[in-house]
Amino acid sequence: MTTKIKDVLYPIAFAVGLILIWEAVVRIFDIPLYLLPAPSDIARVVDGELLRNMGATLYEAVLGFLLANVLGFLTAILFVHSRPAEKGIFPLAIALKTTPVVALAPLLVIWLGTGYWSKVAASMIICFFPILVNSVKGLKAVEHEAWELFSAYKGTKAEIFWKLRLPTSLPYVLSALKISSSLAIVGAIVGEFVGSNKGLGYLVLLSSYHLDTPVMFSAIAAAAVAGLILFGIIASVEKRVIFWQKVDEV
Amino acid sequence: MTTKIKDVLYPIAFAVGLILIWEAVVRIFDIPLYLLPAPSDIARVVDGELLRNMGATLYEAVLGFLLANVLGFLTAILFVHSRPAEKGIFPLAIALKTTPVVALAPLLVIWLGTGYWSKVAASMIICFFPILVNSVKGLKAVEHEAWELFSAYKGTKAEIFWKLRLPTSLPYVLSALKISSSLAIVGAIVGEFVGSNKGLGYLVLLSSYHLDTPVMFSAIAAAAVAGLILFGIIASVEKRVIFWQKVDEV
Amino acid sequence: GCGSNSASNGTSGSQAPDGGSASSATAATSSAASMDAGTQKLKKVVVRLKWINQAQFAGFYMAKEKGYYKDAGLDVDIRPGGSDFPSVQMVSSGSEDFGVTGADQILMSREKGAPVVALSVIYRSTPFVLFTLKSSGITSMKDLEGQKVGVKLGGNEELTYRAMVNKAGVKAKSISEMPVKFDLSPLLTGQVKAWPGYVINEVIAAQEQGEEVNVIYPSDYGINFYADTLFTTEKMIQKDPETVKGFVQATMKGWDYAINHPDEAAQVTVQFGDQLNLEHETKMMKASIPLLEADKGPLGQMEESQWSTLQDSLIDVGFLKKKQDLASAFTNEFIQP
Amino acid sequence: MAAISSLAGSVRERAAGAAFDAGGSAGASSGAHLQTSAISIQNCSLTFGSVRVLNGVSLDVRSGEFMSILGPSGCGKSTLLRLILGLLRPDQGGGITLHVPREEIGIVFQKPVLMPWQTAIQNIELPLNIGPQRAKQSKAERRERAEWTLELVGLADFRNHYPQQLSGGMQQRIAIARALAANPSILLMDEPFGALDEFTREKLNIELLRLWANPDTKLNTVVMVTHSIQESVLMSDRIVMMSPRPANVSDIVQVPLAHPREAEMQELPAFLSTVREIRKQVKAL
Amino acid sequence: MAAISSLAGSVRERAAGAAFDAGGSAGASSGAHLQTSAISIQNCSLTFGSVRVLNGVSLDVRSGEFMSILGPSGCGKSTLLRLILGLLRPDQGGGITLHVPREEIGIVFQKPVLMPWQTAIQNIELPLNIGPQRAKQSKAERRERAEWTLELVGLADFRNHYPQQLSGGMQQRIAIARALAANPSILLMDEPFGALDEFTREKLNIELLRLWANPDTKLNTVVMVTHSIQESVLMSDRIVMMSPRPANVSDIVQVPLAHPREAEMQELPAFLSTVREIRKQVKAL
Ligand SMILES: Nc1ncnc2c1ncn2[C@@H]1O[C@H](COP(=O)(O)OP(=O)(O)OP(=O)(O)O)[C@@H](O)[C@H]1O
Ligand SMILES: Nc1ncnc2c1ncn2[C@@H]1O[C@H](COP(=O)(O)OP(=O)(O)OP(=O)(O)O)[C@@H](O)[C@H]1O
Ligand SMILES: Cc1ncc(C[n+]2csc(CCO)c2C)c(N)n1
Ligand SMILES: [Mg+2]
Ligand SMILES: [Mg+2]
Repeated sequence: MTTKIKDVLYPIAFAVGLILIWEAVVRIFDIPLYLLPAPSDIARVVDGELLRNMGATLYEAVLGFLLANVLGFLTAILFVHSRPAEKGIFPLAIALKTTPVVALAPLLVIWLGTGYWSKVAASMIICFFPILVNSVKGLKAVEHEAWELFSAYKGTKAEIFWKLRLPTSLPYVLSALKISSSLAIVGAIVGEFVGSNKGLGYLVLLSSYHLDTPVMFSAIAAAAVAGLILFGIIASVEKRVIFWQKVDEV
Repeated sequence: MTTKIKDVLYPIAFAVGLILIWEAVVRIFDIPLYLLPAPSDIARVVDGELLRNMGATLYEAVLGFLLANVLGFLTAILFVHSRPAEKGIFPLAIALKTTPVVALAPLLVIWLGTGYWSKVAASMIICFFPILVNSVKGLKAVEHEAWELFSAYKGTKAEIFWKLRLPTSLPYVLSALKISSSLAIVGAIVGEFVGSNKGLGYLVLLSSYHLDTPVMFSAIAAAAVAGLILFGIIASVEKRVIFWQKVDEV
Repeated sequence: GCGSNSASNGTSGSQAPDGGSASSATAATSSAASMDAGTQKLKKVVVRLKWINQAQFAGFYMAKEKGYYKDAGLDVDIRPGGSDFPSVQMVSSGSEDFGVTGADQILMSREKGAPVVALSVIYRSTPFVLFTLKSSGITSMKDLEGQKVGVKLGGNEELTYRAMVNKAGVKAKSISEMPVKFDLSPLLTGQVKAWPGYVINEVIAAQEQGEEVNVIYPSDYGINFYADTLFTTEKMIQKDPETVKGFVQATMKGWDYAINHPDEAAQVTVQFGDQLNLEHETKMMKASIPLLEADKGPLGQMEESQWSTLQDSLIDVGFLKKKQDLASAFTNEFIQP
Repeated sequence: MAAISSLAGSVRERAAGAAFDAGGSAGASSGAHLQTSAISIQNCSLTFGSVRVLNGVSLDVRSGEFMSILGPSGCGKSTLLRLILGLLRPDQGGGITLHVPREEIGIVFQKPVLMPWQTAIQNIELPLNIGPQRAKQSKAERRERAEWTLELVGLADFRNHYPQQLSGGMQQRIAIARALAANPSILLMDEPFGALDEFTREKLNIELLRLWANPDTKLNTVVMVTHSIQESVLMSDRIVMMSPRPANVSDIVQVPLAHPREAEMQELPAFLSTVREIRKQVKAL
Repeated sequence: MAAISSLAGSVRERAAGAAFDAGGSAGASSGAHLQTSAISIQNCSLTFGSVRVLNGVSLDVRSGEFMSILGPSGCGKSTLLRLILGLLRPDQGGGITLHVPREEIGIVFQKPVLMPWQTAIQNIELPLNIGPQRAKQSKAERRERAEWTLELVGLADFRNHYPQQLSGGMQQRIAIARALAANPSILLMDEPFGALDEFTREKLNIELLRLWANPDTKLNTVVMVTHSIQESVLMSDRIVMMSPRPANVSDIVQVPLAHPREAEMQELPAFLSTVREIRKQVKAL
């Protein structure tokens, strides 16, 4: 077997094995459906409804993700070019970072209502810090000698930004995007928990009220899949954009 | 002014400024308490009760954090020494990573009850992936030539592990610890949301039911402080442990 | 049943001295369990409430406080529930013994194969209402047409709301629904015009914020779904009917006491809960009394007709796929001494 | 504050053949030959924190000369070049005068410092595309110029390779090509050939000397830091020897070889005796 | 599969003074002098993916000799050392025979490869604390041995410094000390002196030769990769010249200088003519 084939076969074999064991355990011990559904029970409830809700969550998550990343990167640029801004705001940003969005979600609903925006905002808040922190790191990761090279040739601030800082920061930025791709989904779901009538978060809650554990599991699985989709997209973008670096697989 | 003093003064000045503006806005526009309490309203409700709840959350978070890190690091050691284990399980671990704990929390309560353990478990799950991913990266970050050196002198597997892999992985491990220090608090709070009668998550919910917004804000602030405390501890440990590296400030 | 009867007599008449009803009830239960109580250790049981600790569950606290549970040979651990808290799962999985939840949950759980049985109802007249700010001028379901209404999706609240809409014959499509949780501010800020909540809790909370409110009662539209029922599993009933009986009766005795001593009940409640406000709990306790309908026969007794109209509504809105056997979904047998 | 002034106008005259005047040793000739000076360093000291790296260095780089700087590792050679470029400022009392415009100075750092996201040719073009250089040439001209220097360092086949696809030596050659592309009149080089094997090194040594002698290029003055005594003797007119930290100019050795230099000159007695003399001095430090 | 066998027993006899027998050029002497061989490389090829790096290299390292390997950058010199150490395996058909136990071979890599979490002295002790070496000496003995080699490379004052507090040259000296600490009978070195300035380099060259000649140390045979022709002539008995990739031994040059070597020998006609001859050959490659 070549390594490539192994790379695909091993996880599939392992996943299939796990699922079979799960199915067997549920059947042999006759575990009630409402406690732990078998994989087959979960597969049975996957339908267009689930996909529609997944779509809604993805929409909110992607919107929050994009806004947070644009805003976070711009803030990072500000920080890198203004020492007082960085010194003054960055420590607060780190303090804010430790504030759980879950705790903020009810406030967001009060302020922004139960429409898309409260979920988008939850998603934004959760995605904002990774991109801010990594962008600042990345924009500062410029090799001292490279900076000297640009200075020696009298490159302008703008040239240093576009031709040096920006490309240097890309690996850091993309690593942040990979981190926050799954956080974006978490944010949207947290927002949905507080008040919504669609999305995977709503589905999880609803199915928990109705004791419909298979649907609940299918929604959780859909959340994982949504996260993987976003992650996969970013990872493939990363391969193209930072072609000059060997990229981590995680 | 020396840079050191500036480093402390800037964020304090900025924070004080923000708080004053907040206070002023709330008073001038006469914003109702239940929408946005003024900082003075929030300060007024800080009491022993808040600290007690913060203590409960910190306890759960620290326990989950410790367990997750021990477990995650051991798993990483397994992965690094067994290719099939790594190839088979790691991709699944990444898929699982995108599963939002918030969605799992109700299940945890069903399985583990409403005591400490469901919160500890939520905390564990959320902390597990950063440590796993970073430990695997770190244990593999061994320079090829260093490995060759050990091989040339016929170092045993155990020696390579203790004298080479382990120290090499430390910067990665500590960076994961810093990431998950605030995640641990999030996990505990998410667990508390589902069912508990103490902790900051409980306080946030309770105050939201009672429309006691100042208490809610005080609980959120306490969560941020709890996160900062954990983060600070890890950061100071980091400085000691990886003395040979200049450590990022974030 | 004499114990409960004497209690309800107490309430319906002028304020009887506490001693009378309470002591007679104590005598009744303790005689049933007297042989064990002294010699045997107390049996540990857990009851999972539907919501956080508050006067909504005053009867449980009083039963514990006054030693009724102990007299029944029980050491009861009263645990609060919460938002999205799956108390039915906790009880049906066997990790806890008793629970409080809506009657709708009982039927839905049974359909999903969780064999739970309702043992008694707490509020015979549902505390659930829709309410609006007085300034909105909305006083009936009809007025809601064209308005934005808060809806608590998924549970008892949604069901009751939909049944009210149907019964009132208003155009459901013209009402725009906004999913809400338990935070009242969307109503206070005018984001929604009507709010679903308990008359004993949210309505009072709104009033405490200085708002005057109009209340739209389900009963005005002929609807009364049991919102809080005490339940356990079929297995528990089979295995240990004595404990079930002892627990139900002690609880109802606790309620009886609370009805007669609302101020004391509120005080005890505050001890059980965290950061509770005595004034609010006293109001809640006093508002609870009429809903318990102590004058309508033994406290906690359920009526088949209520269950079957609930079942019809559940099927109507699609929460329930097929009819359940109501006879096994609830029983009044443990209320009788 | 230190004064850094720049006298405009590039000095084009070439001191053809080495000046064989003896006794060019020790001490600063600062300000003495202003008409033929390219760079004047006057009494420059530099302190990092509490570590004094340079200790009152005075040095005059003559226009048209090839000067090498030799000195023990860590003595401050790179620091001196940074001072000339204005990337560091001397401590109070020191001054640097450039007698050509600042943008006519090219630099090869000790490390290649290539942009990993740019191909070889793009890296070479970099200085042409930034700062004041940008406006001077059209896009096509800039590209052409870059192609020419790429060929000069013998890497035309690697035009579209990224730095990480090149060996250390190739990367350093790209860095040299980049410096030459900007058509400098003064070239500062910090151990540019350290990463190369002897043969490639010698080839590039000779190539650089040709370029320096070629009147078609603006290149006129070279200051090269090296740790090879052989190389310094083979290539330069004058060799500046620096003492260990805190560094100073301990001696300036005049190389008694004619131009143009050839690899074979390494067997001439004059070459060998100069190498021997310098080696003796190095040991004495 | 390639056969890698190890004939036990260390060979202690020293070929005192260089063997002046002429014509030791080109071609493999594999298996010919088995009794005096330290390492025999027989017909080793090595291919990375589709790139053939070594092309049927046969080479016999004689017990007691100092051998240098010269070759263009990227030709496979480091790869050859890795092959000897068993860190890489030759393609089918090739074989390597070690005539001393594997653990008596010391190695200095091209990079210092120090553990940043260990002090200078701890880094030097490292090979003594792992593998079969560990059991051989007591803790105190190991420490003593490390101290001795630390002094040998002139860094006793930096005993408790961490690698990142040392300059590149100092780091490389620690790496050399580490290799010597394990008391090897064969020492493989991959451009060990590349990062050093000429003076330090020469000092360490002579120090290494002393150590090699000193009968108190086990050190008997040295194989050194270098890119300095001068250094190779100054230090070694035989110089192996490798062709560009796919590499082969293109010539083996016998150095006509007596032992013990001195820095001053660099001016002897024999030295100069050997350097000249090698330089000519390098250019012809
Ligand atoms: N930014 C800095 N901060 C503090 N010390 C510095 C800094 N840059 C250089 N030094 C110190 O200044 C001294 C001179 O450094 P420099 O790089 O100029 O040496 P060099 O002569 O170029 O050495 P080499 O031959 O190894 O390149 C060194 O001891 C170094 O430790
Ligand atoms: N692991 C590897 N995978 C693929 N190619 C390799 C690998 N290691 C070395 N090479 C290639 O093998 C060739 C020889 O490398 P090696 O390091 O042995 O050269 P060298 O002679 O030591 O060069 P230098 O003098 O620059 O150190 C190089 O072209 C290199 O690109
Ligand atoms: C599982 C579950 N949790 C909470 C509620 C709602 N609820 C129960 S009691 C009460 C009054 C407190 O304000 C409210 C709002 C529910 N129906 N089901
Ligand atoms: Mg330098
Ligand atoms: Mg090499």
